[in-house]
Amino acid sequence: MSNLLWTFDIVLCGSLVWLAWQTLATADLFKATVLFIIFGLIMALAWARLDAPDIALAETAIGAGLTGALLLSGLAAISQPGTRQQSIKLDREK
Amino acid sequence: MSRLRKTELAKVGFGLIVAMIVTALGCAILALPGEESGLAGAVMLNLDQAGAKNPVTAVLLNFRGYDTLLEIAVLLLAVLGARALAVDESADDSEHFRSSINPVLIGFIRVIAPVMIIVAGYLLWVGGHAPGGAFQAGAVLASLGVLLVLADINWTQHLSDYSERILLTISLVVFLSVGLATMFNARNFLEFSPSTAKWCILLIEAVATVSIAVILLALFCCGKISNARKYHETTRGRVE
Amino acid sequence: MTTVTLYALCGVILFGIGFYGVIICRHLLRKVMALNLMGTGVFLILIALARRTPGDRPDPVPHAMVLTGIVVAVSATALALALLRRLHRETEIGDLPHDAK
Amino acid sequence: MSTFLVLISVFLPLLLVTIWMAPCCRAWIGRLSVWAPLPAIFLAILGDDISVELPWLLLGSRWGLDTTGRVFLGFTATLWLAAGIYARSYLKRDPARDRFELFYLLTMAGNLGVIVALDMVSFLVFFTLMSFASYGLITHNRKPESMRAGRIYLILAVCGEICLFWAAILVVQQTGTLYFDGLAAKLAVSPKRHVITGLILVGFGIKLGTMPLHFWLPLAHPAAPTPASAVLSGAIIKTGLLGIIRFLPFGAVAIHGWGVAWIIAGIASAIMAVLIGLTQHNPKTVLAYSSISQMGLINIGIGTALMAPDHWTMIAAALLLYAAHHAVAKAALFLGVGVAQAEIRLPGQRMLVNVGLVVAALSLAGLPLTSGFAAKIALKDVVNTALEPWASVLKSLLPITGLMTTLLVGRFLYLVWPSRQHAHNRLTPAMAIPWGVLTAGVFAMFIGMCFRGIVVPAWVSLAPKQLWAGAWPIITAGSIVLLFWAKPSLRKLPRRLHIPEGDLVVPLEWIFDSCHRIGSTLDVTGISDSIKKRRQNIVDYVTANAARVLDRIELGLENEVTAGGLIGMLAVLMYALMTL
Amino acid sequence: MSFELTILGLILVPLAAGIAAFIVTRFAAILAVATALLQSLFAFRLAGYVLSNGPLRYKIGGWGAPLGIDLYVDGLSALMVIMTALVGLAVATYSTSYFAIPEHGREHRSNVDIFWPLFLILWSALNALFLSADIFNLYVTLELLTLSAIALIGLAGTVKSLQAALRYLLIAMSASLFYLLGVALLYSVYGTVDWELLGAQMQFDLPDRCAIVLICVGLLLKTALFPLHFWLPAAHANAPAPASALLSGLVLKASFYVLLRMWFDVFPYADLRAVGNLLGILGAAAIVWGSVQAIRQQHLKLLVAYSTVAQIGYLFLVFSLASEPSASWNAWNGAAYFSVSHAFAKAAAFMAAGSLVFATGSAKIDDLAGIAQQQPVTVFAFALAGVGLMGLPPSGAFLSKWLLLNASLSSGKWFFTAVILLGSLLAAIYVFRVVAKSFEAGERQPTRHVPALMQWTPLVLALLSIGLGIVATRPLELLKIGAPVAIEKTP
Amino acid sequence: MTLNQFLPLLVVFSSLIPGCIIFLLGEERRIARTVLNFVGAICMIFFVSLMLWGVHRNHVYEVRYPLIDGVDFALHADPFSLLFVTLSAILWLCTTIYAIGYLEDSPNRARFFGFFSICVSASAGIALSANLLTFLIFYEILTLTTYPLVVHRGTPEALRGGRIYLAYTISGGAVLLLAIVWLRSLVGPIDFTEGGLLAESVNGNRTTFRWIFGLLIAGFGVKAALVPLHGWLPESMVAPAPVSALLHAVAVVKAGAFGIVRVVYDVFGVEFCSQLGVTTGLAVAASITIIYGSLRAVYQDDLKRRLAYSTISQVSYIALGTAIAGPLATTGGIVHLVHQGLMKITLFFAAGNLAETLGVYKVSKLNGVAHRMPWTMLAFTIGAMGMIGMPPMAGFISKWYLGSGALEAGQPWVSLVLVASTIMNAIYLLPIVYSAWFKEPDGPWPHDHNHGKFETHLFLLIPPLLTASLTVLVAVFAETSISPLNWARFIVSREYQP
Repeated sequence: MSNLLWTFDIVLCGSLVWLAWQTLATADLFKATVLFIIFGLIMALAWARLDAPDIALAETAIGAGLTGALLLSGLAAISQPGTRQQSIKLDREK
Repeated sequence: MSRLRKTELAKVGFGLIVAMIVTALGCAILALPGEESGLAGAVMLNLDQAGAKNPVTAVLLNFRGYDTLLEIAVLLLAVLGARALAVDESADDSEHFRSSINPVLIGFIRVIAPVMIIVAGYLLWVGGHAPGGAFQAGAVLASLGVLLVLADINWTQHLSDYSERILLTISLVVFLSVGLATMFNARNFLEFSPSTAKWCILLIEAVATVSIAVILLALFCCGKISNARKYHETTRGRVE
Repeated sequence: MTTVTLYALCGVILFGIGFYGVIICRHLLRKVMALNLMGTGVFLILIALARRTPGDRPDPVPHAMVLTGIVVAVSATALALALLRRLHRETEIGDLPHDAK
Repeated sequence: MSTFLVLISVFLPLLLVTIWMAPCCRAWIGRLSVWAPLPAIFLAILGDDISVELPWLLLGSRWGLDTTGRVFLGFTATLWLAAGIYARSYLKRDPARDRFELFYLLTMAGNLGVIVALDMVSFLVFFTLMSFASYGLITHNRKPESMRAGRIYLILAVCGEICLFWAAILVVQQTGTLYFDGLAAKLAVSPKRHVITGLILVGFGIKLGTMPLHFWLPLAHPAAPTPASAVLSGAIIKTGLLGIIRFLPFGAVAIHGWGVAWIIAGIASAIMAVLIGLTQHNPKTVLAYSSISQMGLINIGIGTALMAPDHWTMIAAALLLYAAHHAVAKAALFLGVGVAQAEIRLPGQRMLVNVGLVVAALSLAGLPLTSGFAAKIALKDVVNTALEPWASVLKSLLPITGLMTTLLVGRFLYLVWPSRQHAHNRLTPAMAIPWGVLTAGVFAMFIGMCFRGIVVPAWVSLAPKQLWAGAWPIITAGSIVLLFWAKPSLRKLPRRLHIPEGDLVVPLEWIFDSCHRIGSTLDVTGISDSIKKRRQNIVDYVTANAARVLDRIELGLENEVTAGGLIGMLAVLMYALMTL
Repeated sequence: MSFELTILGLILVPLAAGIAAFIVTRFAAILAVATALLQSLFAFRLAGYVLSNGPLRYKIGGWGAPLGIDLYVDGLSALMVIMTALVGLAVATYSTSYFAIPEHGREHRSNVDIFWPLFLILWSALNALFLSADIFNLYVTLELLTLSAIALIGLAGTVKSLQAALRYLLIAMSASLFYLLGVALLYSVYGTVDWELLGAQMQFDLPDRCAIVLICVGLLLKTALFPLHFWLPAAHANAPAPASALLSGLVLKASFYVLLRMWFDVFPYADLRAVGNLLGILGAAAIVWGSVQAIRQQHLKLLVAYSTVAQIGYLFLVFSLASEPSASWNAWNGAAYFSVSHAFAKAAAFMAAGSLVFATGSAKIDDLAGIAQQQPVTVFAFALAGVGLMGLPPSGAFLSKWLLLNASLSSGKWFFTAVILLGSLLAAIYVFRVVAKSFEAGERQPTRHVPALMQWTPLVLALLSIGLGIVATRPLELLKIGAPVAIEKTP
Repeated sequence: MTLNQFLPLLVVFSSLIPGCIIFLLGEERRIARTVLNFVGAICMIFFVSLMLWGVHRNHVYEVRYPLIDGVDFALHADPFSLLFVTLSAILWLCTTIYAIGYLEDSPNRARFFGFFSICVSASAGIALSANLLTFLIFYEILTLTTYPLVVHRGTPEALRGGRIYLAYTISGGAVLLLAIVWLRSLVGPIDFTEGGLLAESVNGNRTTFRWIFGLLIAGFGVKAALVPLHGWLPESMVAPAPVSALLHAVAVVKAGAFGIVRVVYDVFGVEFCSQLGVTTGLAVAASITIIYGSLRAVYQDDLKRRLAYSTISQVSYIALGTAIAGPLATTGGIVHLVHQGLMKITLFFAAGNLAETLGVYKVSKLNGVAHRMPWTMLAFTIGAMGMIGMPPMAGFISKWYLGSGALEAGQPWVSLVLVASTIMNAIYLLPIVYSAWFKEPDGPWPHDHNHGKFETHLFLLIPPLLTASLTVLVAVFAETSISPLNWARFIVSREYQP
């Protein structure tokens, strides 16, 4: 049991680290975002494993869910061309 | 070429430094005492007077309620920041967005919406004695809102900017009012009497759930729920 | 090595990766993600260490702290994204002028 | 009464100067200024010996009158009065007469003040006033040569002032008193008396025209308008003597070295001045050289007094006598220049003028029965008291000086002889009377002195031996003069031998100019410009490069990898510092 | 009014006012000014309580440390609160005019309305920070502060301001996480987050050392100590003028305050001599580097911002100087008082700079030629603030430098003596660069009319920064109350 | 008496408050400004006279206000401070009159007069300071408020002058600050004490004290324009004439000189100074300055620059007198503080008149100027004569005492310095007088402003004549009880009392 749990912990931690690294290393931003969301979900497992159900819930809803949604919408927004290009009226600094 | 190598070198160098930091921190972690109860004992001791059976909730809303108050302020601040940065483009509001409604998504939402509301209510209620609480509940509600926005269900048109602002701030207002109300009883700020603590916490959590939901949703909509459609026209395309 | 230390060390590594990302990554969105990773690392450490209580009930105070921290993190993320959107609107760039290129 | 006279004699000219400032009042100030020396004359004649304490004035002043002062005041005031009256007429058509009156009044105030001052500071104040105001008199006509004379005069005056200033400070420091009264005794015991004496002699020697400090005088005195020349030569240079008498510890201590030096300087003045003067062709320059030579005799007296403190009373009397005599005679001669050059209609008048000129001139040479005669006799007594070998040297020298003076005045008479001159203006009574009075004064003084017993014993001095002693140099010299006068070939000799006015000043000016030229050929500004330019280049280079480096560093710091690295390194460093 | 209401009012009134200002935008400005006045009253009352009663605690929720969160006020925090109140009042007054100008509202009115709630919440965060006794609560307030600061920078809406805000956000958030990790470590060792309790137990073990490093690095980043200042100039220079004033004047001081507290109250028994010297040397480097960069700037607000980089350096000298017992009292007082006087002077300088930029319509120093004739009040205000920055007598900064110099001399650290003096000289150069330009003769375009409040508020604030040198006894008396035991109390 | 204690403060305020109000009045309220100026100046003179009366009767006037523990802001009226403050008060009045005439119709008058008044209060503050810190405070205020006056015209040269001025004075201030803090950290509060504060309680390292002394002198020496710290003075002559007159001939340079005297006598004490052996150094520095300044003055063609170099030279007489260290020399130095002020301000006024009325700036263009402006040149002549040290002008008295003092102290080499300086004074001043009076004008003047009845504006004419008369009067009536000389003796008698 303990060994199983131990293995589980190690795998969990390993995947967390791997996901984190991939999030940053992946070339495609969209993929990175998806990886980040997955990271959040796995994180919820870790919270649960650490007897922190409150946080697990919060992580699922906020950490993975909302943050993911925010990142996705942000990603979508910046994938579009800007509506105004360099029309900076009051920017006198330079 | 040399430039590239320089950058790479910098990355490796920085990586080494980070590795050193991580090593030091790891050593520190390993050097920590193996058993340490922290404040767990104190929390358990006072739990019955805290008005919540769930120790986390008790800490969150009673022992360290002040932190939570400020934390809601932080959330509100994020909304304020988003609003400060938002660009009002009511002029661009054209009708062609309507065409892209996905009927499957709407159907899904029809099913999931009530469930989510119930889940949120449950989380809120259960927060008093088991895992759950205003943040989680608010987050669930906010997720619902996000879904609605993504489905372009225009439920926000009845919500004036004014009432939106009230919704955004109501939890803080209530939190503050409750905190001040406790002072009439010759107690300190946010010092609930054991008898009323439960209801105070519940009241705060209930209102906070609504507020947090609205705030999180507003964050998703760049500060203004009423702007939701315009901002997420593009996002939708991606998600689908 | 106990579970606690394992997770705590994992948190440390996440913190490190996050910090590395915040500095090294060029795209702002990724920097924001890295920031979140960093935060998660800290939270993980807190929660893991909170489990060192003798009984099976962990110390609730760090839990509350982490909840607070998560909310702060999401707020910061949201604000960062709002800034990013606005910046993108104005200039169509996704990184900052002096980043490593 | 005397107190009042003391104050009014000094303040009256100053008061008039103040009123002169208002242009509307200048006309009547001019008329009034003529009479400004009157209180001083009254004071000299009627006043008691007195000292007036003015503790609030300057560093604490004391003005007053003593015997020395009385004599000086007498001839000085008279001279000023005479010159004033003369000037009214002489400068009638001069457009700058107002200006003349200003400087005239200022100089007079200084001159009178110097005489009544019985403390050093007042003395210096009035001496300075006199010195600088007389610059205005010298440069009155604004001709280039006058301006040059003025410049040279001014330079020497400033040098003299500095010497006197330091002398005064030393005296005060050594004796602790500002007053002349009892000064000699205190100074006599001072270890610094030699320095002081030197400074005093140099300072006043300049005023006295002592060789080799004399060269301003032949330039300055002729440059001034005639009446001003009269007071300059008659009264003002005597203040040098007054100063020496006032400051030096005569009668209390022998300062042998300076005495010898001063006797030599005196001899040099007496002889050299005549030799140079003989070659001049401006009558006023000749008179100026004559002044130098006469002052040389006075200097001999001073030198003797420094050697022989025991005979001071006698020497002082002789010096005073000589000063008074020279003042009157020289003033008469200077005024005579104007008179002689005036247009004279009546032959009787011409005769009178000629006689007057000759008498005044010969009086300088010691013509018997004139004041010059008495002065020479007194001087002979003086030189007898000198230490050997000086006494004998001087004794044999005195007749020679008489002879030479006669030659010089002969030259003067030749140059000024009325019939030969082109008339400038008409001879008015205002010019003639002062001149006449002064000329008569030459006799009057002698008679007066005899009766007052100053020349003692009165009739001894008129003994034939004495008369002869006084007359033979004049006769000898007179013959030579007449010879020269008569023979046209000899007449031109002085012109050929002409030595420029101011003799020493010529080489001095040359040296000074050369230095200046050499200095200005060194292109200092060019060098400093090139240094500046080079410096600017370096500064520019450094600034530009520094700017680039600074920009680079700052941009580097803004690079996030650098920043992150720094954060990390800082953390590591802090940790290391804590652990080690 | 009781102490409880005062201390709570300081935190809650701006918060409530912020909410109100968010809901009722129309009266936001009036509300803010009224709050500001009330805050000043509260702040001085608080100081009064501290002066008469010594350090005071207030248990929020009645639990008390370590379980609950305590508010704590002693002389230092009371002084900081007063500083916040006065500078805040000035900023509020200035902003009423500043944001009434259409140009500063950009095309989006609603964005500008957000200024007021942001400002008020920032204020609340500052007070909460200064009055907190709980290092986790400090984290929350720091975040509150940072987020509002970021939003204020973004308010300008220019590309540069957005970039600066983003950079600031990333750095400040990373810094917060460093700090938080440090707090986490401390909590996991000692089981408390109350700094007094921590201070009493602190050891110097490996985790403690790590925690100290993490906390210090986090706070150094937030305080922008050289060479970690890279985010500051852009952020402070591109924010709207009142926001710049707040950021440079107050927000930086908050993180410095936390560091000061930590250093002397939480880590008093740690042997930080070497680290202190390191910080001191970095401070010295900051003084020189910031000043040199300020001298080289072409833009007015950048110049002022780099001046902040320099002035921050002075604050950090305390960590080196205070390690000598004979110098610690002077050094600590000097640093504390310096942060106050710098707040006044820098806020005034930024506001004056804002007015000048508005008047000329240009941010360049070269375009200020001859402006002294047309904007005498503002130029005078800038110059006076400059005096405060140079630390010439009788400004408050002068007294602070006096104390620091005393400390450096009595501790024999000559190097710092030289740097302090050099800093003044360099400050003179950059201040007078601007002033001299404004005196330049010649024809110039007429400037825009600057509203009276935008002219006079900086002047009054600058005068206050000078006045701080005259009324220093009271503040220094206040500082004595609850001063850390680690410093020798003999001046 | 409470009022008595506040008198020093009132003196400072009597020009500070008008200064501030003038700023508020704005540019157009000309009459109000003028009235304020005069009221301030007269009030100041009144208060100063009250104090003079009192100090003579040994009343104590002191205001003390703690800035921080053990560091007081303190104003104190002792005879020496009153000497300086009296000078400032009187010359302020003169200069105010002058400035009103001078700046007629020029822009930025409110700014000018405002800063001007504050400058005066700063110099009054310097005079009345009771300790080094207070001194430093006013010293720096003086620096700052002078700057706008120097750059008043806003021309590139003015700005350059201002820059150089600041570079020197602010560095000087920093050095001073260092010295003061250092000294304070060694010996505690530094109140000026007659006879010297350090005289008794010295147990520190001699070398340290020498360093501190050097730093203090360097700090003050900047303003006193000791060579080689004099570079700012000629450059800041670009300021309008009233500024050059009051500030650079009187307030600023005198502040430095005053500081040197204070340091030597009231901080270190003569005894201690001689023990340290620093007085000789100071004397040498002062002598070099005197010679160098005079030498440079000779070569200047710009009138104001010539006067500036002359100032450099003359102000060092004060330092010299102090350094020679004997009652007489000190009297000379102290009295020269007043005398030089009177003479130099006269010269500057006159130079300003020439520039303002005729547009003449160069010495070489002065030929015959006295025919056009006799009164101005009369004043100039008196000032110049005084500078040379001719009796009965003020400079004579100063030099008299300096010379006597040098001899008394057994330092005859000083007399050589004085002689050289006097000769050079004559060389650079007399030609001006000479060409003005004794040469004919070369032609029409560059910018001849006709001012009607008088040769120039009446307000421009009165001050130089007034100060010129004072130049003469202080010397002529030097022995009266109210003369600066007597006051200086009074000061010195207190410094040297056993």
